Parts: sequence; structure tokens; C-alpha cells
Amino acid sequence: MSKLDNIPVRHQPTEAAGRKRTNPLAHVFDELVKFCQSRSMFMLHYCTGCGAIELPPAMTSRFDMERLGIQPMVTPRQADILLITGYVSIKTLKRIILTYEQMQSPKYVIGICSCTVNGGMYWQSYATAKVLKDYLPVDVYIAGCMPRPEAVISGMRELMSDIKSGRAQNWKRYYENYDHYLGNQQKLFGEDWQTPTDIIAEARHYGLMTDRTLGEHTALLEKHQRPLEALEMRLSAREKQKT
Amino acid sequence: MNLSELLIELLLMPLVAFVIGLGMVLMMRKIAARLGRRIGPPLLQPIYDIIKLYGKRTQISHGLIHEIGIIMAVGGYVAAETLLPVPGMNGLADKGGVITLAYVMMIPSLGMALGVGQCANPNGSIGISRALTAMLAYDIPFILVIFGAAYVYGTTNLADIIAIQQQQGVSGWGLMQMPLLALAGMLALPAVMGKQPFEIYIAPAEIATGPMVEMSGKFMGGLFVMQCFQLYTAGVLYTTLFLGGGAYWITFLPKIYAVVAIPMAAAMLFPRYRTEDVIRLMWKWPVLVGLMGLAVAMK
Amino acid sequence: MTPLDQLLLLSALTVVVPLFTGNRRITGPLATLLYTGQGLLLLRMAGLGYGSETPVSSAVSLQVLGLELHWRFDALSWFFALITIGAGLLSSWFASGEWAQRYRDSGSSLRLFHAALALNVFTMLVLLASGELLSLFIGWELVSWASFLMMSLGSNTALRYAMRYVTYAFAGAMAVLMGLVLVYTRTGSFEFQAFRDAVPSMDADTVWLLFGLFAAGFGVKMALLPFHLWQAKAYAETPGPGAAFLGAISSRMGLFAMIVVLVQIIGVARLVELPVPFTFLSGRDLLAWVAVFTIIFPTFTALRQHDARRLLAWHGIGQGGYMLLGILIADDLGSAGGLMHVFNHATYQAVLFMSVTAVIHRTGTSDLNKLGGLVARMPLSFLAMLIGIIGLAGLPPMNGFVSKWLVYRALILEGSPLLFLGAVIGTLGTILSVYKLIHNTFLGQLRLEHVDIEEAPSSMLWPMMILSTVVFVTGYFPGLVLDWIASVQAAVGLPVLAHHLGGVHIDKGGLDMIWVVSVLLAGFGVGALVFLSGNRSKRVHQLDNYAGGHFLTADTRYQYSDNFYPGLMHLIGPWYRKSFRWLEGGFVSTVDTVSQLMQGLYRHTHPAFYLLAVVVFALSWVMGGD
Amino acid sequence: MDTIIILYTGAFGLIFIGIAGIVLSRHLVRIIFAIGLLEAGANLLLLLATWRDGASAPIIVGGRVPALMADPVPQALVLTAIVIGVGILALALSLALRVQHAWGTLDMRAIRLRLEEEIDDAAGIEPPTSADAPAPRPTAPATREGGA
Amino acid sequence: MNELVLMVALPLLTAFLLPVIDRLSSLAARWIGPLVLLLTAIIGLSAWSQTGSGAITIELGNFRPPLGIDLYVDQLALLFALAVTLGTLLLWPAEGEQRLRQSTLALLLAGSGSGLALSGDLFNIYVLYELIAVVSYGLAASRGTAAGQAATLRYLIVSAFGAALALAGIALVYQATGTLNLAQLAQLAPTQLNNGQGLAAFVLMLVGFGVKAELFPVNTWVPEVYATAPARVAGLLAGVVSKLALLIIVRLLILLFPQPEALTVMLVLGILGVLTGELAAWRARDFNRMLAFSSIGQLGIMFIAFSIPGKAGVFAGLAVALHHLVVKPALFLLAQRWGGSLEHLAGVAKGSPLAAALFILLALSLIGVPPLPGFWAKLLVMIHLLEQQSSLYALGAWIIMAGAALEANYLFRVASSFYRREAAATPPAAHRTGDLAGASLLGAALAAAVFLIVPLADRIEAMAGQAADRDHYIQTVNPEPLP
Repeated sequence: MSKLDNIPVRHQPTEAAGRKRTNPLAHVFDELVKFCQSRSMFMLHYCTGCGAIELPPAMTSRFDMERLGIQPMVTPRQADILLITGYVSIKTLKRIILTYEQMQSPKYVIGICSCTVNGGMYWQSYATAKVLKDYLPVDVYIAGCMPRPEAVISGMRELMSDIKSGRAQNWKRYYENYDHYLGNQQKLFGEDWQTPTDIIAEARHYGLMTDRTLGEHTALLEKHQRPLEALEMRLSAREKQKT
Repeated sequence: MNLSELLIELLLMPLVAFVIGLGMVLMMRKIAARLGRRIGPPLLQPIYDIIKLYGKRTQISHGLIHEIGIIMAVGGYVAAETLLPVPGMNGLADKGGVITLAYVMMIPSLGMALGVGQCANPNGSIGISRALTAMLAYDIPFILVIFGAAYVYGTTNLADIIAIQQQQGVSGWGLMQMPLLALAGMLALPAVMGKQPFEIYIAPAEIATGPMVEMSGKFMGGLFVMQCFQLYTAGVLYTTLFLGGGAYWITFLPKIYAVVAIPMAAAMLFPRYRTEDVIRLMWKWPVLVGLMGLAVAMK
Repeated sequence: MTPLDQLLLLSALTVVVPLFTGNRRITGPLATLLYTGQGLLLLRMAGLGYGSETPVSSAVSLQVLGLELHWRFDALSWFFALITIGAGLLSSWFASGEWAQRYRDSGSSLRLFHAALALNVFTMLVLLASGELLSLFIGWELVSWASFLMMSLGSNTALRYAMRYVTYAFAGAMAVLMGLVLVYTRTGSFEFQAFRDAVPSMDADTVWLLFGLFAAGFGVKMALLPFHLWQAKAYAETPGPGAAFLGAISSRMGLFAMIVVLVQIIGVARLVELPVPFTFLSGRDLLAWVAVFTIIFPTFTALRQHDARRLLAWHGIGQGGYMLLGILIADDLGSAGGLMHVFNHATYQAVLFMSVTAVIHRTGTSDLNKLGGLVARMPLSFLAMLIGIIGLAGLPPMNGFVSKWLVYRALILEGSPLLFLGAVIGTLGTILSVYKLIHNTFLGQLRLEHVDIEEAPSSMLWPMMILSTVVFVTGYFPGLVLDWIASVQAAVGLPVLAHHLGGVHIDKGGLDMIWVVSVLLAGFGVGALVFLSGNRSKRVHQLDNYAGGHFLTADTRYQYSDNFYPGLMHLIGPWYRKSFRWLEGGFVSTVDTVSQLMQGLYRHTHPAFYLLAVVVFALSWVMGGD
Repeated sequence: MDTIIILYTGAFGLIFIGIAGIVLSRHLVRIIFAIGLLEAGANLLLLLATWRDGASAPIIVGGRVPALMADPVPQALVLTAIVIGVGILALALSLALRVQHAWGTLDMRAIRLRLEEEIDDAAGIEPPTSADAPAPRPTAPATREGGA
Repeated sequence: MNELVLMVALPLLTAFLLPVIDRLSSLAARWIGPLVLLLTAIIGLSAWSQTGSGAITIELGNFRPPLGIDLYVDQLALLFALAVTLGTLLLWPAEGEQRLRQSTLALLLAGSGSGLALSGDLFNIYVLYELIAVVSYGLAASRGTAAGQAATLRYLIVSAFGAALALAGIALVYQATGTLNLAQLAQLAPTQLNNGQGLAAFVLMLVGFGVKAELFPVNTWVPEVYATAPARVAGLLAGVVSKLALLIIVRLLILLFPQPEALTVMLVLGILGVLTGELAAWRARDFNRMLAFSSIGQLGIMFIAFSIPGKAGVFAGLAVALHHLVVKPALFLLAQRWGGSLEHLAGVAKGSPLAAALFILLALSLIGVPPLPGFWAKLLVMIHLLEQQSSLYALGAWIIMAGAALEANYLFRVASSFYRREAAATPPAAHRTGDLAGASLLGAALAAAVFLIVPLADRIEAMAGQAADRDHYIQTVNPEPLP
């Protein structure tokens, strides 16, 4: 499906996200927020495989990630980073995508272990998704089987500097190229694949719609997806009939 | 005191409380880290966290009540701080008193509970159920302590309580006057603050941080702010009741930090208590000590 | 024709009118109008006699069996009458629109409902107006049977519990009657004044006896422990607006009578002088402890309910304990707290029952396990319930806080830590329980079958909103109610509370709700500012929710409702021994056994009574000593 | 003097025997006879009320007034009472006969049980027995017990 | 004034002539009974308005008492005579095939009842009492069922036993005083009867006459007979006949037996009656027996009330008795169709709302709910009981209270079952117009009494004052002193 040399480690900001703010104060504020984002990373470790075993040492007294402001969090709502630590079976991948979509942007994905890069030792398994970035935009890959805690922290620092400098914008690519990602997902899960999250609406909400957001795959999705609109408060049932 | 001074005080008090509370959060995390032989977060970590959370692009809301809940959680404590006298500022201490304070302190919990309820996530509801149960557990010794103090000092006005204690120097402190009640309060304090080992209600791996499960971005940030206030309020209230409050910030600050630090450091070493064990513990020892203290104090 | 006569006449008219208008739609509005008229008359009376020393008396008086019956209104009666008529007005309003239609369509008699409601109001006014012990008793009985009528309008279950009520109530009434007659034989009169004059000369045993009889008799209506079993279920099963009315005021009639007899006539000071044998408690302490246990046990029973109406009704019992506790403290603060709680409780309990009724009206159930998420569809009902539960839990800024504060403050001043602790335990239990109520009803997941329901109709919303406003405003400016309370205290002979619009000023820690609430609102403002400083939030559907990676679908029930406090119940669950039910059951089976014995006497093969007769005959012969 | 004591003893004895008879017998006819005895005792008592030893009948024959006359009133009364008593006894016996015809027993206990059952049946009340009771009681008492 | 004798004589005469009239015209036979009763009632009423507050005595055959037999007519006696007549009229039991016999019996009952109420002679009382007893046997067995006859037989045994005891009592009285005229006895009582013998006589007569008055140990017949007899007959026995017997006892008590022990005996038996009656009623499972036991309890209250010494007791007792006199027959009229298991009454209010409402009204009054007359009666009893300052009387008061609470429970258990939503499997038939009209009439009287309570109370008080005044009785009759 994808070639190995396509691993996106660094990304240039895409055009849609690159709107400039002219107010210098706002600029300072943006910088501050970016700085804080880089110094406070809540990670959700989706412990799919062996790589998970390297995380506890990274968090406890030997390496202590908290001194870098990195904390584990348990729900996607609170997390900034999604850590995928090992091979991703197809069944797991559905959950990963759901979890990713429930995370709050700006959000980042780190693939740990070779399995997330190219399938690793499971490269010929019928049951695993080989290349994670086909389904989600991955910000940092930390290869190795398994990478040592030092390598994990090094990868984290990489991401931190990316965030601080504003280069880590991969979460926007998911909205901008939704059709591409959805297509890959549909190939794997079948045509009736959908998640509760309405990505297209979110893309609109963030102003991240591009011509690549919608396409044949999203058309397929919209055929059977009934978007879950928020249950707004209302006083009578008539409003609903109007819409 | 004229009105403008009062208004300034009312503005300043929550602000001061927030800043001190940030320090307390940091201190707590540092203590936890040090006890685990870690370095712990940097100095400004609480601020980083809060700013980051408010700066998130996505702010998932489950409805109006979700938002109002967070507003109540923060706003309730902002109001509570004005009832709590600190050196140089009495705020509304004479308008409410300690009973009012104790009840105003429940408003944020109620707000949070409402917000969590609106999230429609059972993990959150379970967390609230546990938090409220824990409140039932620790409020009984806590209220006993408050009663004892108010009775012994003969007033519910916190400013008066401070004045009474300071007239007699250290020997006039509540700690000296009613050591048993002070001990009971100290025993209940970790539970009041909802920190280890009494944080079963957030049980991250079990119920995914309970009440916070659907809290993201500024919602989470609001809860972080609330936590600062919570620690501050507990510390200052205990200091006011038993450690003579503070005439000067220079003596006041060490006291309140110590009040938070000492029980925390001890409590951090215990494994987490189950909900019913929280009740069992709180209804047993602090209440027993508190009742004995009352018996002594009222004699 | 004094104003009191006009009031009673209009009230009687309100009973009669629904009987004529019948099941027509006009009945409800007409009754509401008449209640408004009563309210206006009552307010007019306030200008005439309220607050002054002399009560407004009725022109009617009777002389039966040489006993004089007369009626009058003083500030105490006026205060309770205000609540009664207010509750009647709003309940009737609530019951006049769509609810009435539904009620009628279900085959029930609207005529009977409105007549019963009006009869309740009327009999309560008669009771409140009673001028001496006999008319007090007559009013008492009338109220009991009127509320029996109201309760039995519901389902078969309602009928069963109404039956239980009437058993308790009548037994209580008999105790009261016994007390009255004892008083009469001591004083030769039913007048309050004669009784009051005779109390100092009575010996302790007599006062104990009277105290026990009156406290138990009036306590039944108030559902004091251990006579509380009837109330919750009976109220809960009453048709919605009726439940709101009964829950608001009906059992407070017990408190009224208790104030009249125990506080106004016997006097708390006399109760303090009564020692309980073998303890260091006094009669007053005994009753205060009964009040405290009445707070605790029913509240924690409420915690276990999974029917919204029963939950509320059990709380209604518990709240009664605060009122009695406050009044028994008998200083200016405590009694003001107790009296004010009557008003406050009426307002928030009514609004809570109305809100629950609105939910039932829309969803058809009050089972807390079958609801959830209704805030999205019934936001105003939610608001009403929110205000109600904050009041019920006694948190600022609602009025329930003020009255509880007064009671707490008085307990601190008096130095009763255990009573204080008991009261606080009750409050904490209430908080737990009301959160469960609002969570399981309005928060959490909206069920699929409730997606299309609407907000309650305006005929229901208006009374709810009005009451909510009252709950809030009297919490913000408690002085409004405290004015009335002060007059009541003066009329009853209690020390009068010095107060101002915001609360009370005491040297050693007073309360100013205007400041507290203002600062709370300002705090919310600050909170809102802080909140709005973040990015704009985006609303999501309830199924877009964290479930550990699980895909939630529309038919997934993702709600936490049953056994809401498992940790607590794990610990205290075994303490629910149903002791009172056991006690009641034991009493009933004792009666059953004895009555079986008695029937056995009549069923005997050989009427062995001949033997008895012979024995009596022989005995009398010997006794005569021929 | 002795006579009157004997008479009184007789009267009270009759009353006592009557009562004992009513209380102790189970057979209806015996009970009815006992009632007869009781009434006789009561009548005798009434007669004795103004009994004077050696008095003659209160009949004035030829203007000669006897020195000691018996009081005529009780005698008249007793006559009435005897008539009433006989009537009632007759009624009782006829009722007993009817009951005997209908239920075939004169045993008081059996009658009472049967009566209870009939009343319950007529009222539609289930007998207070368990559904798992071994066997229902035969409804008609087959035995004709309690012969004289 | 002598037409009052007609009150006794006319029904008796008609009763004896009835078979003859039936031969002539069966229509006349059907109507003559009620008509005669109506006539006697009119006579009584006119006499009522004439007598005013005074009492008179009628010497039969113009023989002066004690030789002659006299009728003593005061308001109380007249009221009860009227009550018997009107009660019989209202509860006219004649129906069906046995119409003729029952008409005869009812007329006999009315006549002898009036006679009993008016009688001023002890032996006369005994004879009339026995007459009533025989009539009541006939009426009680008039359903013709074996159960009815068996119950009547058991009733008869108790009754005969009682009669014999009463006769023994009369013997004792006569032995002590040598007269049977009540007025003369009243004169002699303080000296001759104020001793053990008098007490024994009283107890014997109490037990003897108590059989009809449902006095505690000799009331075992009550549930059986009321359950098997026609409901109207039961109403007659419970409502009217029992009060007559009670009246006799009270008369005797006032006139003949001044000793306090007599009151005590009556009080104790009354208390036991309330206890057993109310408790047994609490457990009753059918309508008739519930009413029967409840009536035992009510009679117990009357005994307690009459045991209060002096006018107060008579006043209180009369109030209760009159109230019961109205309520119980009405309830038994309702029982005409509702007799049977209480379970069958579930949901009957839908079919017969008026009857259900009537039942509630009657029940409310029976348990003493203000402002219904039952309350005032009960209040009066309570007040006077507690005024005695004696623990036994106080016990009586407590027992009455407890009994009322029990009564409220069982009566309203029934009343609320009327309004249950699901109906019983076999709902009872609707009431006949006659029954319902009778019950409504009594109910209306009860309701009217609520508003007339003040004059009624005064009237009863006056009546009680008159009845309780022994000297007044003696002076009215003014018997010749005994030779």
C-alpha cells in the first residue's frame, strides 16, 4: 500500500493551516501556548504490543518523564499524544482510529517499535495492519524492537521541539486528507466502516476543509452514515421537525 | 472598611489563592516524585498544564450543563476564597462564617457533579458517586472539628477566631487549646483534599479518571484551577482554626504549606483505599478522636 | 363577617365549585382563581391583624355540650395559611392544563381531585384557625381525612398506603383526643389560656403523659420516628399535583399543632425540666433526638429508593426533623430556623414534586433506572429540579441553606454537638440522594425512546418557575421571610429574631446572604470568564464518548443508575434492617394473635362464658359478704 | 328453719346443676334438659322469696283471714315463668329436631364446626387451611355420635 | 294520655289477628302490619309532643301501684318505644314465603318492645323480655336454613340461661323487698338492696338481660346469629333490641342498685366487651360478622359509659346508644346485599357509589370523627370517664381509644377496598331500593344531626337528667306504701 520511504517524519505546514496572525501580541500568545504545549504533554499509551514494557521505566525513577512535563493520561479526551507501542492488529486498529478521533487537537501520534513502521516481524501476518501512517497521520516513529526508554524519551524530545517550533501539524493532515485515510480504512474494514465522530463536520469546524477532504470514500461513508448531531437543549419537539 | 477596599480585597483574595494553590499543586507533585525517587516536574509545570489545556483547539462539550458545571466548580471556589480571611484581608469573613464556608465549598463539587453527569459517561458518574460517598465519609469528622472550634472560640466568624488565637500567642492556638480536635482535623485533611490514598474516585485505570473522563481542554483546565483552590482552602481553613491563622504572610505561608505537605507526605505512603474503606477509616479514627476532643473541649 | 370568615367561606366555596363544574376543563383554572382570591383575602388580613397583638377572630362560635368552640387567626396561623394557600394555588394551577386532560382521559375524576385539593386547603385553614383545643382537634381530624381522600385518589397501591396512613393518623388522633380530655378534666376547659395557666401546677407525671400523648399524636402526622412508615409511600402514590401539595404542607400541620401545644402552651422550658428516667436527658432532649433520628433514617432510606417520587417523599419526612429540631431549641435563631424551614421546605418540595410530575407526564415513568439525559429535552424542568435540590440539600444560594444555617448556628450556640452532627449527617445524605435524583432523571444518557419528547407544557412550567424564583429570592433575601417569622415568634411567645434583609447579624458570626450570594454569583462570573478564555467548545453527541475504545451505538445503554452508591451501600447496606417495618409487623401480628384469641372466645364449642358468668356471679356474691 | 335451708339448698342446687349441665354436656338434648333444671331452680328461688313456714294459701274463705298467709304474688309469677319456660323448652326441642334432621347430629361441637363452615361457605370465605394440607375434611359428618 | 297503651296493645293485637286477616285478604295482611306500626308511631310522636319534659305514669286498669301494673312514660322510655316502632318499620323483615309469620313476629317485637321500654314493673319486664326473646328466635331462624336454625338454637340456649339467671335475680330482689314495682323498689332500694344480696341480684340480672344487650360473657351468639339471620333482622337485633335490653339494665341500675360495686362490674364487663369485640372484628373476614363484632364493641362502650355514676353517665351512654341506634341498622341494611366475604366487595363503589359513600359516612361516625355525632358521643364518654379520677375508669377510656383506632383500621380497610380499581370476580348485586332508601334515610338523619348537634345535645341531656333522677321517678309513680 505504501512505500517505506514515505515515512513522514517532518512536515511542512500545509497551506490551510498556515494562516498568519498579524497582531504581535497574538503572536506572543501563540508562542506561549506552543511552548506550554511542548512542555506539558499528556500521553495516552495504547499498549498494543511489546513496546509497552519500555514505558514504565521511562516514567518511573530511572528516567522520570514527568520532569519533562510528560504525564500518562488514560482517556483520549485528556491526552495530547497517542503512543502506539507495537504491532496493530486489524481489530485493534479500529479502536486506535476511534481513540485518535476522540482526542483533542492539537494531537500527535507516536509509533513505537518497528511493527508500526512496516509491520516488523509480523509483516506477513494476515491479521495486522502493517503501516500505521496509512490510517493515521503519525508524527514520530521510534523504531526498534523494542526501542529503549532512552530512545522513547529522545523521540518525545523530538516531538517537543517540533511542537515548540510549530512543525508538528500532522493532526491537520487527517482532516485535510480525510478521504485518503478513510479509503485505506475502508479497504481494511469494509465499506460500512464508520466511527461515531463526524470528521467532516469537525474539519469544517476547524476550517480545515480541502479538496482532498472529500472524495469517493467519504461519499461512500455518507451513504450509510447517519451523523450524530449533538443533542442540543430544546423546549419543544417542533424544531426538530423543521430541520 | 469602605466598599472600594472591600471590592479590591474580593478581587485579590481569589487571585492570591490561585497563585498559592499553584504552588501547592507543584509541591504535591514534587512530594510524590521525591517519595518515588524521581525528580518531579519543573517549577512552572502547573501553569504549563493549565495554559496548554486552555489553548487546545478542540474543546469537546457535551452540552450546556457540562459547561456550567465547570463554571460552577471554579466560580464556587472563587467565592469561597472571599470568605476565608488571610493576612491583611478579611474579605467577607464576617458575612458568612465557617458554616457558610463549609457549605459554599460544596458548590464546586455540585457543579462538577452536574457537569460530569451531563457527559453521559458512566465512568464519570461512578467517579461522582465515589466522590460523594467520600464526602459523606470525611465531612463527618470535619464538621465535628468545625463545631468544636466554633464552640470553643464562641464564634463562627473566622476573623474573630484568628484574633482570639493571636491574642495569646502560640499557646492560644487551637492546636494547643484542643489538640485532639486538631489531630482529628489533620486525619481527615487528606480525604478532604481528595488526594492519595483517597483518590479512588478518579481511579485512572479502572474508571478512566472517573469524573474527568470526558473532560478535555479548558474543562480539564478548569478542574486543574479548582484543584489549586481546593488545596489552598483546606490548608488555610485548618491553619485558621488551629494554627492561629496568620498576621503576616511570612508566617502564614509556611503554615499553610506545612498543613498541606505534612499529611500529604504521610498519606502518600499508603496504598489506595476502597470507597467503603474510606468510610470505615473516616468514621472510625477521626470521628473517635474528634468526639474525644469535643468532650475535652466542651468540659 | 370578619376577614377570617370571608377567607373560610371562600375556601369552602372552592370546595363546592369543582363539584358543580365537574370534569370540565374550566374546573382547574376556576379553582386556581379562587385560590388566588383566598390568597388576596389572606394578604388583606395581614394588613388588618397580622403582626399586631390581637388575632383576627371569626364571628362564628359554637356552644356544644357546654364546650365553646371558636376560631381565630394569629401570626402563626397566618404564616402556615400563607404556605397552604400558596401550595394550593400553584398545585391547582399545575393541575389545570394538560395534566388535567391526561388525568381525565385516564378515567379519573377531575372533579374529585380538585374538590379534594380544595377540601385539604379548607380543612387546613380550619385547623390553623382553631381557637381552643377542641376546635384544634376537629380541624386536626378534618385535615387527616381530607388528606386521606387526596391520597386514595391514586392507584390501588395508593389506596393501600392511604389505608396505612389512616390507621396511623387515627391512632394518633386518638392519642391527641386522650390528651385533650385529660387537659379538660384537669382544667375544666378547652381554652388554650386555661391549659397554659394549669401547666405550672401540674405534676411531672401528668406533664409527661400529656407530652407523650401530644407528641406522639401530632408526631404521626409529621411522620416522626417511629410513626413515619405511612408517609413516603402514601405521598408518592398521590396524583402528581396532589403529591406536591401534600409534600409541601400537609404534614406540617403536625408541626403547627406541636408548636401550639408543646411550645406555646406547655412551653419548651417545662419540657426541659422533665427528666427522662435513668438518663441525663430531658423531655425536650428526647424529642430533639427523635427529630434528629427522623432526619437521619428517612434520609438514608430515601437514598435507597429508585422511584423519584418515593425518594422525594422520604426526604419530606427527613426535612420535618429539622423543623422540629429548630423549634425545640427554642431560642431566637433555632426557632426561626425551624419555622423558616417550613416555608422553605414547602417551596422546594413542591417544585421538586412538580418537576418529577412533569417528567412523569412526558415519559410515563418515575423509575430512576428508566430515565436519564432529559436535560436536553426538558431544560426548564431541569432548572426547576436543580433549584429544588439545591434547596433541599441546603446549599447556598437557595433558601434551604438559610434555615438550616439558623438551626446549625443555634445548635452551636447551645453546644449540642451530637444533635448538630446528626443534622449534618442528614444533610450529607440528602446531598448524595438528590444528586442521584437529578443525575438519573436529567443527566446522563438520553434514552432512545425519550429522544422526541418535549418540554413540559406551560401550565406546568409556570408554577415551577414561580416556585423556583421564590426558592432563589428568599435565599437571596431571607429577610423577606424572616419578617413573618419574627411576627410568628412574637405570637408564639418565643424570643424574636433580630434580622435584616440579608439574614441575621450576630456579634459572633452572623450571616448576610446578600453578600454571600452576590459573591457567589460574581464567582460564577469569574468562572465563566475563565471558562470563556479558552477556545470555543464544540458540542458532540452523547454517543461520541469514551468507552475504552468501544463503539457505542444508539441501542447501547451507557448509563450508570442502579445502586448508585455501591461503596456506601456495601458498608451501610446491612444496617438497613427494616427495623421499623419489623416493629410495625410485630405490632400487627401481636394484634392479630390477640384478636385470633378473642375470636376463639366467640367460637368456642361450648360457650365457656357461662363459666365466666358463674364466676362473676359467685365472686359478687362473696364480695357482697351476704 | 331447717326446711327453708333445705329448700334454698335445693333451689341453688338446681341452679348449679343446670349450669353445670349446660356447661359440661355436649349433647343438645342434655343441654336443653339442663336449661329446664336451671329454670326450675330459678322458679323455686322465686317461690321461696316470700315463703313462710306453715303459712296457708292466701285464699280468704268465708271472711276468715288466716294468721299466716303465703304471698300470692310469687306464685302467680312462677306460674307465668313456668309457662314461658315450657314454651322455650319446646321451641328449643323443635329447633334441635330440625338441626338433627338437617345435619344428622346433636353433638354441640359438631354443630358448631358445621355452623362455622356453613357460614364461611355462604360468605364465600376460603377455609383458613393450607393448600398443601393432607386431605380436606369431609363436609358432612357421617357419624351420628352422641346417642343418649 | 292513655292512648299510649295502644302503642303496646295495638301491634300485639294485630299480630294475633293477622292469620285471620290473611284469610280474608292477603293484600290487607301484607299492608296492615306497617300501617299499624305507622299508626303507633304517630301515637307515640303525638304523645312525645304532649309530654314535653314531664314524666307520667299510666296505671293499667286503674289499680294503683304496687298492686296494679303501671307504665312509666318519660322521654327516655317514649323515645325507645318510638325507636322500636320506627326501627321495626324501617327494617320491616317480612318478605318471601314466610311473610305472614314474619309480619306477626315483627308486630310482636314492636309491641313487646314498646311495652318493655314503658314498663314500670320488674316482672312485667321479665315477661316482655322473654316475649322478645321468643320473637327474636323466630326472626333469627326465619331464613329457614339449617345453619340459621343451629345458630338460633345456640342463641336460645344462651338466652334461656340468661333468662333463668335474671329470674333468679328477680327472686332475690323480691325476697329482699317484697315488691316488684320499680318505683317502690326505688324507694326501698337504699335500705333493702344496698347490700351483697342486692349486688348479687344485680349481677344476675345484668348477665340475664345482658344476653340481648350483647354483654361480654353472654354474647357468643352474636356473630353466629347475625351471620345467618337476614340482615334486616340482624339490624333490628343489633340496633334496637340490644338498646332495649340496655335500657332495662340502666333503669334497674339507677333505680334499684345504688352500690358502686354494681357500676364496677358493669365497667369491667364493658371493657372486656370492647376489647374482645373490636379485636375480633379486626380479624373478621365477612361483612356480617365484622358488623356483629363491631356491635359487641360498641355495646361495650355503652356499658362503660353507663357505668359512670350519676347523670353524666346516663347522658354519655345515651348519646352513644342513640348514635349506634341510627348507625348500626343502616349498616345492616347495606349488609343485605353485601353480606359475605369482604374480598367480594373489592371495587363495588363503581356499581353502587351511593352505598359506598353511605358506608363511609356511617363508618366515620362510628369511629368518632368530628364533626359527626359519633364524635360528640365519644368525647362525652371520654370526658366523663376521665373525670372520675379512677384508674379503672381511665383504663376504660384508654381501651375505648384503642378500640376506636382498631375500628378505624378495619372499617376503612373495607371502605378502601370498595374503591379498588379491579373488581372482585363475583361482585354483589346492587342494593334494593328499599334497603338503600332506609340506609340513606338513616344516613341523612346522621348528617342532619351534625347541624342540629346543639339542640340534640340539650335534649338528650334533659332526657338523661330526667332518667337519672330516682326521686323524680318515685314521685311520678307515687306508689302506695307497702302494707
